[in-house]
Amino acid sequence: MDNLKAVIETLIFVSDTPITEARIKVILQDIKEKEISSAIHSLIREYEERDGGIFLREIAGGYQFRTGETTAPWVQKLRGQKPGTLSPAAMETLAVVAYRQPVMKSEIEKVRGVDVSGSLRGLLEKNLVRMMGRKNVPGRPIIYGTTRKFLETFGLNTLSDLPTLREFKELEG
Amino acid sequence: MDNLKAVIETLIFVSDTPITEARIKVILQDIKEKEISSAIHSLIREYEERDGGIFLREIAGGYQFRTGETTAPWVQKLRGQKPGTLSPAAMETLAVVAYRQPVMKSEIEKVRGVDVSGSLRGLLEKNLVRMMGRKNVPGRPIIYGTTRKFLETFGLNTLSDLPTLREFKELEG
Amino acid sequence: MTSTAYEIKLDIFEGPLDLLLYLIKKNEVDIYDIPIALITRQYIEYIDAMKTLNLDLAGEYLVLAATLTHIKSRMLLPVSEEEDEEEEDPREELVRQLLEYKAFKEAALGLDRMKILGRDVFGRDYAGDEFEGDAQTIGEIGIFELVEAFRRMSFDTGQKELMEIDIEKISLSDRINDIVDELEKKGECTFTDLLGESSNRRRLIYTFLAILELMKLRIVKAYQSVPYGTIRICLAGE
Repeated sequence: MDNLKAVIETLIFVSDTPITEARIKVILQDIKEKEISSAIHSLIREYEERDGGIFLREIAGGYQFRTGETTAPWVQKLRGQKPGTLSPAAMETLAVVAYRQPVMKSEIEKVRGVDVSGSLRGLLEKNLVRMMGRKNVPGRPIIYGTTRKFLETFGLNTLSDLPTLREFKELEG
Repeated sequence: MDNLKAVIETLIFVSDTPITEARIKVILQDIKEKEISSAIHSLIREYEERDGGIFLREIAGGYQFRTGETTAPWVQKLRGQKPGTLSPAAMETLAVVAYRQPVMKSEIEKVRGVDVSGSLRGLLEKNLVRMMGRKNVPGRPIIYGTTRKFLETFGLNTLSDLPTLREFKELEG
Repeated sequence: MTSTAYEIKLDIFEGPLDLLLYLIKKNEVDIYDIPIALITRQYIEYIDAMKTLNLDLAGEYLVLAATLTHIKSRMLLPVSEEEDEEEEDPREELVRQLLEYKAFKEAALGLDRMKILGRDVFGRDYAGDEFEGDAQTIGEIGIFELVEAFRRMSFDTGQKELMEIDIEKISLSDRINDIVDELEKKGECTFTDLLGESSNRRRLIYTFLAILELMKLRIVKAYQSVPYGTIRICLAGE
């Protein structure tokens, strides 16, 4: 395929969620994984060097076109709305879920020292947090974890891309 | 503005419909129309010369990024494989089946207050719901329940991983 | 939350631990060696001021006040000479809790500094009908959406019975589903087959109830060739 890069660029562009290499491979049956991977990375570099308004990013295990950060104020002006942000309480609850998952509600409350029902519910509704199942202890409490949308929202490829919990490591050491 | 082209590219990229020069002008107040116009045409040329998967096109009096024609067959293939989602109506019917099984159609309709033939057929086709048998009452109505695929789709191990309404209410704090 | 004035004041802190961290920072004291008398006094002064504005939310703050007071009293006890070094510092557990909270508070700020989609970076906006999905496959759906759908209905219709779904009912549905699965696969099973090898009391009861329910619904039929003989179960069919 002589226009492999163009085809891959198109597939990434028309996907509404980050598209994985595996997914691209299924569509481009005859092309070797290595070729696909190298074409994608060549595209990423191209957009990086070009340094325009759009960049190809690795998100939630897939690839997606995203705008750069410097142009954000104009997008907000275009949309005419302030971006919906999370409250500090919601952000703290989200941080505990992200780093401690799978985690029970009672564990989050122990860390934060407050009732987290409201913030947890808000995060579930925003689909940043999900119920993962139940813990096999008496009462079988529900355990929570983050979603794919969490990775997409925070621009992470995998959970291991989360910055390390520095202070806490000192304590355990 | 030294990154004018990047800003314009961003604005075109994030718009869900073709964006007009007039609209861009409103957002970039201080920039002259001529500068905007020349930046757009320089971008069009750039994407044309690059000859990749995406092009900047003049559509319906505005500008929009579009994929090129040669890659169309792969886009078709991608779209055909895109996983579907459930409508709110289907989700409600599925919820009644999940929590109330084994359940008759008339019982689902009593809860939902509407005819559920359509959503039930859809759920059967998607193999999320199955016919379990017939109830031994006049008319021998069909009884419905969820499938293994239902568990897989929602990431559940067993049905008892479903949150109970009591647990759900706890989240309201 | 009833008092607006209180809300505004509380907005500064995300909870009692946050307030405590603030006091430690304000007094420029070492978190590993908290001057407990001073901090306790300031903490109580602070929640007293808050209490006059609202009694409701102070609950969690009061628990920590009690903990601090307790630690203070333990600190005043003379340390026994012999076991000097073995003695646990009464502040230890609190310090641990504070450090843990501090770590997550910083992690939360770290998350907030990331390039958040819709705030700092943007993707393409997708017109709704642009892509029609494949009818046969379905992506992973969050369980929350399903429960939300169920809850929505129970409020819409105001049906009380809907609210009474509990774990027992769902466990029974589980067994019913498993048995139908098994019968679809094998055609016919014995009661013992369905009980499985590692059968406990609970499983036995649910299996029994599930079979009764399935028989009542005429989904399965049970046969016994001789009295006290093996019970065979199969799907009733059309």
